Amino acid sequence: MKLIVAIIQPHQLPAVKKSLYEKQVYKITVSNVLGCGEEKGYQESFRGVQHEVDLLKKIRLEIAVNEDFVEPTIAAVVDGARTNTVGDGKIFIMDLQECIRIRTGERGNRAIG
Amino acid sequence: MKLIVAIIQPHQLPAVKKSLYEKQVYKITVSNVLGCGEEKGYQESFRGVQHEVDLLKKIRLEIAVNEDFVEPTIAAVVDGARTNTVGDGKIFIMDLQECIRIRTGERGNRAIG
Amino acid sequence: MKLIVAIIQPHQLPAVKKSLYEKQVYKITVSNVLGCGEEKGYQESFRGVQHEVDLLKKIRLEIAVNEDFVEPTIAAVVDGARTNTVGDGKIFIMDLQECIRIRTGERGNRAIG
Amino acid sequence: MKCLFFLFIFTLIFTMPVMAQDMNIGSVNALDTLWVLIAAFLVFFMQAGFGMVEAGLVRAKNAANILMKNMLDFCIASIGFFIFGYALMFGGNGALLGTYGWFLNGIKGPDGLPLYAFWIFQAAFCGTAATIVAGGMAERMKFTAYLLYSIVISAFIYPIIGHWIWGGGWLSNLNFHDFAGSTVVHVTGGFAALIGTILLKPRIGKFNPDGSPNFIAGHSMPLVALGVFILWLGWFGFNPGSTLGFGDPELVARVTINTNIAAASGAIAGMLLAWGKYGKPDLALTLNGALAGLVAITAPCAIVTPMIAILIGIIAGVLCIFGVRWLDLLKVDDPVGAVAVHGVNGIWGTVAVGLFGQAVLGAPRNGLLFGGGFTQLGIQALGVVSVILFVVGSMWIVFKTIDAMVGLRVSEKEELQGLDIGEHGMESYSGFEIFTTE
Amino acid sequence: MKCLFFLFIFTLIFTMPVMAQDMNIGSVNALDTLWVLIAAFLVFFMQAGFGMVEAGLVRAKNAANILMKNMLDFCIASIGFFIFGYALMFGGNGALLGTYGWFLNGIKGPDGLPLYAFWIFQAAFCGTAATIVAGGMAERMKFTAYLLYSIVISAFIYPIIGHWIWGGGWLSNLNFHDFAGSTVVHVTGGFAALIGTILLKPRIGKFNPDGSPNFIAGHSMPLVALGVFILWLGWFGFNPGSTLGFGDPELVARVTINTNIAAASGAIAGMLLAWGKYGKPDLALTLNGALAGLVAITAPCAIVTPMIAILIGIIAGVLCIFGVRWLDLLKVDDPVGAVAVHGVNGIWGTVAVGLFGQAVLGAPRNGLLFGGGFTQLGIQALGVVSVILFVVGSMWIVFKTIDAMVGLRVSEKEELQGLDIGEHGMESYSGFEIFTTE
Amino acid sequence: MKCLFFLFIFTLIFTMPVMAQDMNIGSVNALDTLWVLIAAFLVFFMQAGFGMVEAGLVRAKNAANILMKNMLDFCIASIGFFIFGYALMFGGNGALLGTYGWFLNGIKGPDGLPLYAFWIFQAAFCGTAATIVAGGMAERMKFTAYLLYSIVISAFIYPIIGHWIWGGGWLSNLNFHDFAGSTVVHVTGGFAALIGTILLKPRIGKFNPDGSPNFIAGHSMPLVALGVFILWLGWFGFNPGSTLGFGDPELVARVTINTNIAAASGAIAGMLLAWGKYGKPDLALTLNGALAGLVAITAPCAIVTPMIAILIGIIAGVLCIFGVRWLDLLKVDDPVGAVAVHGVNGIWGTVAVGLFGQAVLGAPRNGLLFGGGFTQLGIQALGVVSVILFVVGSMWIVFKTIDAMVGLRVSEKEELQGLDIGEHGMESYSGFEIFTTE
Ligand SMILES: Nc1ncnc2c1ncn2[C@@H]1O[C@H](COP(=O)(O)OP(=O)(O)O)[C@@H](O)[C@H]1O
Ligand SMILES: Nc1ncnc2c1ncn2[C@@H]1O[C@H](COP(=O)(O)OP(=O)(O)O)[C@@H](O)[C@H]1O
Ligand SMILES: Nc1ncnc2c1ncn2[C@@H]1O[C@H](COP(=O)(O)OP(=O)(O)O)[C@@H](O)[C@H]1O
Repeated sequence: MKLIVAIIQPHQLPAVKKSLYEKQVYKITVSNVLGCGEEKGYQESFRGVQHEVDLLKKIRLEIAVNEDFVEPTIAAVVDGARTNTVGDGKIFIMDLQECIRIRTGERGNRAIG
Repeated sequence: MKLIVAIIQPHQLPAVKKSLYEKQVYKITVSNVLGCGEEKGYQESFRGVQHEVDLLKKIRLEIAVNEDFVEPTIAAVVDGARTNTVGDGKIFIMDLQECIRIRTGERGNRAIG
Repeated sequence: MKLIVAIIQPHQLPAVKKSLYEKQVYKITVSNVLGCGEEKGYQESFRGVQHEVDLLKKIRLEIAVNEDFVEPTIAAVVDGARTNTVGDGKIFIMDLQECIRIRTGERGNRAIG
Repeated sequence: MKCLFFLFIFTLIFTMPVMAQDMNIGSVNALDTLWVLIAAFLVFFMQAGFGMVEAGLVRAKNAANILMKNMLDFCIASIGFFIFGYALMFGGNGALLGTYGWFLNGIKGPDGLPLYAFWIFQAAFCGTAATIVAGGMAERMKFTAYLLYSIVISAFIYPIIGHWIWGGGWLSNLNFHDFAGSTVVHVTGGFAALIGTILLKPRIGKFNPDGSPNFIAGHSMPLVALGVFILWLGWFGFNPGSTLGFGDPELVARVTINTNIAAASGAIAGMLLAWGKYGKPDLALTLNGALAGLVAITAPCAIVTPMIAILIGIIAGVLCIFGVRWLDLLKVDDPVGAVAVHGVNGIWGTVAVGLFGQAVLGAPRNGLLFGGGFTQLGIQALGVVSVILFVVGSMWIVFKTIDAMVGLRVSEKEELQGLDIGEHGMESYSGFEIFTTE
Repeated sequence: MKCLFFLFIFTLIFTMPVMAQDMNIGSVNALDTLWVLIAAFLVFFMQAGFGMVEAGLVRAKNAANILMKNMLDFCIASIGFFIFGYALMFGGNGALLGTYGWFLNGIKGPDGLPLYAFWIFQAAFCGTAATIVAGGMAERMKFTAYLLYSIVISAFIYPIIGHWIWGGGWLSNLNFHDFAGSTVVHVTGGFAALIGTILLKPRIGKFNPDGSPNFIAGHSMPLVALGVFILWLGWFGFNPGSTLGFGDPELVARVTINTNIAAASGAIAGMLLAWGKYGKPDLALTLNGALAGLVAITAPCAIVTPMIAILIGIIAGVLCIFGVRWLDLLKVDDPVGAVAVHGVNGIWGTVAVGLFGQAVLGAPRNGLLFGGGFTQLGIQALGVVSVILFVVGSMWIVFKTIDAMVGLRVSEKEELQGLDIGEHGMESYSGFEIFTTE
Repeated sequence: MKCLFFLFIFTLIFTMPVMAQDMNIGSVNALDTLWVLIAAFLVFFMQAGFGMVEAGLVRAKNAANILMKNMLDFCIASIGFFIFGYALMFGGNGALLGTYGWFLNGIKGPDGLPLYAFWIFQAAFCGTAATIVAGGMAERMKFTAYLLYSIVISAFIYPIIGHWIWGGGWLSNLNFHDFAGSTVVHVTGGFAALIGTILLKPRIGKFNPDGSPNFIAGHSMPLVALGVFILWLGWFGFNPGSTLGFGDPELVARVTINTNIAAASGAIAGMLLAWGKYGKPDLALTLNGALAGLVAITAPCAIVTPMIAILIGIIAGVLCIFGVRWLDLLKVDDPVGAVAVHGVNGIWGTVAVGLFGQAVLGAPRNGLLFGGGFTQLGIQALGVVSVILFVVGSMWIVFKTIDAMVGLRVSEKEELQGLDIGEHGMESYSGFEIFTTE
């Protein structure tokens, strides 16, 4: 099992959800993050004081999948999130040692989906 | 060392905290997430336009523990979070390679608690 | 590759960012979390009802780096975040199996930075 | 609900020719009318104040619901008080209720005021009484149940009590003195809220198994503070406007200073007491203290001096803090303090007339502390007790009936998720991340 | 913009000696002046109401931008209506426009009112017409474009229409009746918003490829509710103040009750209809319903009875809900319902005069349903159609010109990021975590 | 604090019989009284405006604290101005201070107004002066220190300055002209804020080691905008109400138009200048510009023409933007711009009387630019300098004393965590996720 963490542009979330659904990946966890990467920030000013904002709004997806779903999931995220502009985001993949469904106590592959 | 990530129903947090304390797990990190799983979403409407909400409010717990604490922690989370209804949540377990206490620079098992 | 997750005091974020930049770590993902650790909470009261707040505001940093950047990154975070008071935070290190840049599809070490 | 509407339209077409002739009755005083209209506008604006206070004191997930209730109860009061309420309140001198003037047909306003000007002032009061209850029953009462309740209180219950005291009914014949409505408006609203909140039971998670209350904080202090400022402003219409004219500028000025100074004293007293009791000056309780002062001065505002107003305000602030505490101890869950502010201090203000009233300032007779003996105090007590009994009794029946018809309380799931989503399918703060663990 | 300023300063120094002599013309009535001033204050306060409603109904990322637009359009209206607008509106009896009184020089107020008091009342109306458009074009219109638009509408377009109807122009000679501005203010604002929002095109993501509308929720329901309460309050200046004096207290009282009761009926009707259509009572649509009732009663408020006001309000609430729906079907994106509330119901209110007006209450002649035949109805229809044609035509030119000069719409990137950052380099809610996926 | 209360209660019982006789002195004018009362209500409502502006401009973690300060300073002003303030301000014609009328005992109002009506108007002004300071010292001043400061300024400092200028003191004998309080209220408040914020030192993180200012954004622009609209509304009571009657409707109307048009010009000028200087039109600075225009027109509003009001407003907007900048350069940390808005423009408005005043409009003599020479200008300068010296001197002592007694500033830990938690044990926005890195 793997845990796939993706950082994407907020406005690509609907597209990413759609392409994940098409690949039968239905279970995801989403959170709000701020990211600093290659993308250029912008200037804010308040009462005349300037400020360079370099932490930009991003969406973080967490998707736990079985091995055979890893590549389809990656493909789906890339598909939905890619606009070919700086700031499109990253995908990180980690090993997931165990997964437990709280409701039933099931573990492992059967618990993930 | 393991990193335990649990996604639970927001209103179960007090119960989960309580059962973790009972198992002497005091250190946790909590965040707000939105989850899409088996649980059914709900309809929103705004000025006559309908909208299906499938990202539901969830709480994400992150708990770093030593090996011998893994099972008690899992048990505590399940204990506190389980209501036997769809949407109770998931627990994910990953390997934690290193842990550092910023204040002292301590590393490893001694740093975790 | 490693994924470094650090939990720090919110008001140390500017210092941490600065010391990371000095070590040429430019890409980070930041989120808002609540932490419960050794640090003492505080009392709130509302309309005469008391309440002990033990989940304190913290910032969570996620930094994916290549192996040779691990120690410099840790050092930078510790450097920026340390005030020698309880609540300074923790750093967790996990193995990162894969990293993909969505824009280009690049993978691995080249995608990370 | 739909038939009510058709009823309107029908009656409307039927009565059209009649209506046109009602205009231009008698001679009216321009300055008095202007004053009453402006006062009515200010009292109307109190709806915004209540809306903001109550919305701010509930959790974010229930804010739209309470605002919707606030808006609708005023709308319903406007219609209900037009069709039934005014007639019940001012239609003749029956001891118990008025009997003519339905749809404002065949009835006049008081001397010197156009009927419609007097009506809008009274209708705004009626809306105030109705809206007090929204707060006490917040975060768990069904929206349809609330609409039904609103119709009943504004078209029937409030006007009947109003008739007793201001419309020529039995209490006004006894010289019961309630200048601007400590009893008529606030005791009525406060006790309707009390019986309602008892019947509804506490919110999920409000009380621990051991009976101790839990911390459920309001979601926006700026809204609460804004609401209190708006209410305070509105009270400058509520009390001074209750002179119903500007013939005696001294009187209006006295009412105004008393209103202001009682509010200030209530806030200060409430703050200091809460500070002493709980270790810190609590914004919500301080603001409740200001409102408590305002409620308490409402009955006696015309017939006491500013020094007495300060005293009344201080006691009001203190009573309010204790009231909030008592309810917690009794395990009655009143999320915004409607009972402590309006119920308890409505009583206190009414009783204060019997203690501090001065005949030289226009009281029916001197109060106990000005050598007038127990007579007025007794009348005041009789009045307030009668109103409480009537409100509690009638509202108990009303709420029980509504409960049987449509249910009073939302489901547990809906309560957890929030009434905004459950009742209205929307969020109050779309896009904002809100951390909620109840 | 800078030259405009220097123009001011120059004219100022030039005209200084003249100005001082303008004071103290004729005899004025104190009570009437006081009434008009207070009404003007209330109408001014409607700016806050519009600001809150519109800010609450847009997404958090565009809130500061819309507030800035609201604030600035009133400022610009204040200056523009001072320099040009008042003269165009009230400078003589030309059929099409006024011709003297620039900078309020050499012109008088109406009988009994100081010029400056009358001016502030009219200027507040002018600001209202201007600000309606901000909402309809929200979340994508460039700030500079909005400033330019504001100058044109408040200094030229609105005053010309005002002249036709209230300033002695051709429509007022035909006895077109628009007591407080259903046409002058609301049709003008509503149709300027309509043409503007059509030219701007919908917001990114508002319509799916298949043409169905998407859900884009407003970010703060408490602000919307507060705004509606403030607007309702302001309408007590808008309509009753349009008596321009207090000589007939009965009239003022009638206008007041009608205003209130139409708003209440509009809200209830809107709520019930939305409930029926969409399954839940929608706060935003209910509030729109209240505003629709207010807009509709604005023209006929003086010349109908309260029963008719209820009927007008109910129909307004219904029209508003359908209006919102129609625009969605037509793929016109009006984020706050400016067209449905002000445009549609401005027409309805104007037409209602021709249906329900009663000569005995002061209408030029009886309406259709009171046996007056089609005459007044025809005049009302002529008036409202003329105004719509003029507004749509002139504003089309204005918006096209602005588009050519500075561009009407912000870039796609800016729209996604939010106009607060793009246009003003700031966030409305600094520090708050806001989840946005559009 | 408790003994103060017992003092009240004691005095109260002691003076009871006396008070009742004070009523019904002389003949009063109803219309004037009505006007002054309504104006007082509007000025009272400015507290809400200040509360919203200041709360919106600070960070979310300090919002409840500043609202609590706003609420309490008005409450304290109500009591303090009742016991001491009114007597010091209006108790006789001493050059420096009034000497009788404690507890409003044995003193009258001005001709034609009930004492209590005049008092409430004056008390609302007093509260305004007090509340200005909350903003300048925001986000770090201890709550208890603020309470002590409030007592002193509203019971003593403000009334003494008021006496000099409006109460028959030495400046009024010199014909110093400050129609509605540019100096009395705004210079007093603004300079008390200046000395306070200097003594407090800047907020943690406001200035970098190199002295450059850091970005600390306010947390809610909608609250700020709402607050400015409310303040603008309130100013229609502040300035026009300062006629203290409605005998001269032309005068009231002139004051009103000038107030409005100066605010509009200030906002436009502020916006354009900020746009030019910083690249984008800044909402907070634009709103500050509007307030600056209002503050500046406060002294000369009665004695200039609207053209001059525009000029005064433009200069005010410009001065405000520069004022904000200057303070940043001087490393004085004034979170809401209290000094730039009230202090700087209070001076400007006062001086403007000496430049643009016209005797024909009621100025003591023509100003410099109307051929009156330097006399009035000199008097105005003398007045404003004296007040500044007195305020700075006395407040320096007051703040130093308070610092020694209870400490002026909260601990560093509390400042980081926020004063809402530290001082009041609560959060303003319970449940909202707020990202804060200071
Ligand atoms: N090495 C990293 N560690 C943590 N987060 C990262 C890393 N690289 C990128 N990110 C996250 O991904 C987001 C997009 O990255 P960016 O480099 O701007 O995209 P791209 O390289 O595709 O143009 C960043 O804002 C940040 O949140
Ligand atoms: N495979 C997964 N990857 C990421 N998050 C998941 C996954 N499965 C479940 N979750 C998270 O857990 C929450 C609860 O899951 P759900 O399937 O509804 O619970 P259950 O299976 O216990 O009924 C989801 O809302 C989602 O946030
Ligand atoms: N074992 C752990 N699991 C998850 N989060 C932890 C753990 N230990 C610490 N944290 C996080 O780090 C924060 C700081 O920890 P704390 O123990 O108070 O610091 P320190 O030990 O440096 O004084 C906590 O608030 C919590 O968010």
